[in-house]
Amino acid sequence: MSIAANPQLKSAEEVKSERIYAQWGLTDQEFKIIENEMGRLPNYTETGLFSAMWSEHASYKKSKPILKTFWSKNERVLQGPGEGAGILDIGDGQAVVFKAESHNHPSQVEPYQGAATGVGGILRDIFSMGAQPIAVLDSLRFSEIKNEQTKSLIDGVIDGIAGYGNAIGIPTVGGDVAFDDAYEGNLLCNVMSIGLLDHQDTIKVGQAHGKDNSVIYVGAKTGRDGINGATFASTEFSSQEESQRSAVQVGDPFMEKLVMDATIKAVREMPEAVIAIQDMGAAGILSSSSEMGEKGGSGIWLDLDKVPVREKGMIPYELMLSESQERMLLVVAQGREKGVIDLYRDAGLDAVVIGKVTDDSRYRLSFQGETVADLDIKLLTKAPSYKLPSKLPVHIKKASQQQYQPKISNPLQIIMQILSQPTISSKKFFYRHFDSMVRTDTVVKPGGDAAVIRIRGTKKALSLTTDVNGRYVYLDPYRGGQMAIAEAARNVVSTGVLPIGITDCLNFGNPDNQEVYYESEQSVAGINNFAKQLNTPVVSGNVSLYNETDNRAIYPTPMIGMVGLIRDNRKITTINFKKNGDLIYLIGS
Amino acid sequence: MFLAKIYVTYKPSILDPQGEVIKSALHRLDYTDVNSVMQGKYFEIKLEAKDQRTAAKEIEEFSDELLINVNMETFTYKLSEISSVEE
Amino acid sequence: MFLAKIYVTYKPSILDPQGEVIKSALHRLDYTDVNSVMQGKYFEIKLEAKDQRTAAKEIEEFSDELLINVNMETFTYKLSEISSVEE
Amino acid sequence: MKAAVLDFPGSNCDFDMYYALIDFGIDAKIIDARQSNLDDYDAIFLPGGFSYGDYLRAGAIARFAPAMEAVKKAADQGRFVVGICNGFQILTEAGLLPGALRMNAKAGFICDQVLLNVENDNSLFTKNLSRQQLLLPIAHAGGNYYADQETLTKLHANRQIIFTYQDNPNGSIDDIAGIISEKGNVFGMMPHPERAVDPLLGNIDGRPFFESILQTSGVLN
Ligand SMILES: Nc1ncnc2c1ncn2[C@@H]1O[C@H](COP(=O)(O)OP(=O)(O)O)[C@@H](O)[C@H]1O
Repeated sequence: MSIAANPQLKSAEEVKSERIYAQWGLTDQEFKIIENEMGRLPNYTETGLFSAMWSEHASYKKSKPILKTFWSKNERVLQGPGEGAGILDIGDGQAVVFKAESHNHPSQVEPYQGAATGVGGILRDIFSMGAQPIAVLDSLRFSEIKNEQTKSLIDGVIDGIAGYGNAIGIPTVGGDVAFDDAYEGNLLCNVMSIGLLDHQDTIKVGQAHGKDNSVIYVGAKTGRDGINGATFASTEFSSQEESQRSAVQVGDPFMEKLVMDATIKAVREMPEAVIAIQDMGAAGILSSSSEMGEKGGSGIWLDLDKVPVREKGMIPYELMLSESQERMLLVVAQGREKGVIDLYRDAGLDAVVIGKVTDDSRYRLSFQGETVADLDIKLLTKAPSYKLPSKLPVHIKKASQQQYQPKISNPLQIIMQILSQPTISSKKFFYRHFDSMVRTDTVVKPGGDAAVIRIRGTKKALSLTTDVNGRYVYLDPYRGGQMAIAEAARNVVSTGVLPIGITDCLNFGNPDNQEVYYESEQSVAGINNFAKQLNTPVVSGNVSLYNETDNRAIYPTPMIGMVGLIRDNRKITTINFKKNGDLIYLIGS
Repeated sequence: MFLAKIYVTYKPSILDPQGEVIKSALHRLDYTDVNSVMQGKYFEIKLEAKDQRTAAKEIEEFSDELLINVNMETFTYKLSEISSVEE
Repeated sequence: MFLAKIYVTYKPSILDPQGEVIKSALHRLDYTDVNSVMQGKYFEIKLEAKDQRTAAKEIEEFSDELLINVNMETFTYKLSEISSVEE
Repeated sequence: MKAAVLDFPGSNCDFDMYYALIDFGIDAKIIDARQSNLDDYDAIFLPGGFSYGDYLRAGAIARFAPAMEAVKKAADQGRFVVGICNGFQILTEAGLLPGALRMNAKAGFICDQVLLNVENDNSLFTKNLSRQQLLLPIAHAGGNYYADQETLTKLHANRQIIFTYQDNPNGSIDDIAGIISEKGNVFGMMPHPERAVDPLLGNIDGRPFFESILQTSGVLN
């Protein structure tokens, strides 16, 4: 085997002796595992591939032990965690597809584009399963609004979500937003999307099968944007470091609309030709191709000279790790390529065969006629996972020994103060920037407890909400987790709808901090406990760790996105009082 | 009174989706000689300042602070003194 | 190869809402010396043409046709020859 | 009545318009704007969305789509041409309606419902409206209508202004929300009547608009 030696790049020996791998986030121990398993030193490109695939963002190496505990099976579940998105059966051959994603760090650095590409990414997760996206929700956390800087962060994030969602024509129908100094320097931008599959038999999952089937690249050209985005998302923030800005990617909702419509059309018109689809998110071509290969029990060979590029002179490391937006990877049955390529070309999009599925479980890359990487695909995609130690946070221990009695002297004044809190007051100022009505299916618009979207052609409707109160979780992770589910369920039930499933975004600080790890473990246990009781399985989700600035963690914020189903849309209820003389009941304890 | 003409453009490696779409539109209109299109912003700003140096300093400051997005954009500018009547 | 720098602005009689918004933002940031802000568009377009005159003609044509809305905008431009390597 | 709903790359209210038309029993089809023959259609609808990403200016690139020649022909022949939101922007860019649409005076996209006054209830599009005001959804970032003084004088004199905003959301000159062409068969407005036809969605103020078109085209009578 010849691994091309690029004179500009460090040699394999230099990668090791100069600890280049450490700059990319791999530990000494991880590098040793790689070296041992491979039986040789990884070269520059290969080391780059490992650093991205073994980052927390791509591998969940530190959160996996926790994620495994999620309860995610019941009679409705067609697809649980592990794919682009989760899928639930909603009867009549239809299914609902949903998932949440975080784009916290990109949005902190570049609010507009960070939030916009967050929306773009979650939509790709949905339509890569073959589903038509029907709604977006967003869950946001900012510091208290004190200065122009916070205001411009908020404006940027809101405009970014609006700019992308409105243009692509998927309504942003709900979400939640709260303000607390715990999110100073580390805002949270979580987006959830919901899609509809009309025929369950056209579900596409990202599994590359069948020797010699083609790997096809579609969508925007690859540039140097967001190189190292995956490793970037997996490290803490320091307010000093300007260099982190290299991770900025620009979204192009126009391009994505073309990609979305063409992809859904391809799945509907050529279901046997399109074998698998995956969007290129973090670690772009690399993670999409290697994960598809590994999940399908196959190997992958890619010819990097075929990748459509926007910039000149990109090296394999850059081509593989680029996070240029609006790109997808398809596996297409051998002999059926032309039909699929023509369909994308007709929409004005690049569609190019860049490689093949193999049966040897290797992950191989060729560039300028030489093999530049040759790895065991399982080794590449299966980072070692860590069970980290945890310990009861000191602040909880202290709090449990204290008693706090609120002193209320002037209730009216206090009520007014509460109502004037940005976290409590109306969010119309934000959601009026979102097109919540496009597609003309929005029955209950933003401003209620949950949004309701009808399913055209049926009497069915879906209720959607996102919720969590980070302060509760901070004070009691287990009960805080339970309460996030309870709040989401109350919101769905308030629209007259039965909750059927959950997605989540687990936003926490640095997991190496034992107190933070405790918070993650306990809150997920609480979520799990309540999810089971409500029969709402957790079918998808996302983890965002290292939400810290200058060593201060955010409140543990496991955002819950909940979906409900109602069979008769005449029974949907809304929040407003209807007429004079109606009685008001208080229910619960 | 000073007049600043400020030109804002994307940094070279940043994707310019507008430029690409405008280029294709020009090609469809048979302007196939067009090789590349970059769209940026252009500002004309009039301001009072005690001298050219002060004006320049102020312009550089607020351009960085407000007019451009330092993550993705850069700017150049031209500054000239104008009589207040032109206003 | 030619490089055209094209500046598009609203006609003087037309209120530029974005300019006004930016002016107030600058005032809020304490740049109270700023008297007026006009926001326009800026294009850098590279094109092949057999000579400068042909390039100029083409630019004027497509600017009127596509780049500006003649109801409310005008443009000026600067044209220079560049070597193809700069591309 | 046969209606075409044009689908430009980036249009996103094409299906909404299609479903609304179907609901009124109109024989509607979504037609790719790269097609250049629309001779078969009595009415052509340009829907909302972000044609070509709204890059450069909303509607600026769409006006060169092949279908636009056919739209001009239809307009000349006196057939109905209706542009909603982005469709309105395209019609002004194409010169089929006077004036232009700028970015909203207060920057940003607005999605809301607004009250409109019916300024002319004798146009082809409002003849049978029997209402003085309508509550209709808006969803746009560039709905700030502009026309020079001369054009405005003409618009008023010819009664080409069909709808005005009661509480101007975007800075439009003279509160203009919707206008017709001099001949009266081309109509454009920023608000979305197609989003207000289904009782389940809580607003049916768009219905009289479609009913009026149907009646003037002679189908209901
Ligand atoms: N970021 C957002 N995006 C879209 N809609 C939002 C957002 N934040 C709040 N909303 C809307 O406002 C409603 C009330 O918001 P909030 O007061 O945060 O919710 P809750 O009543 O669940 O605490 C939400 O149900 C939603 O419809």
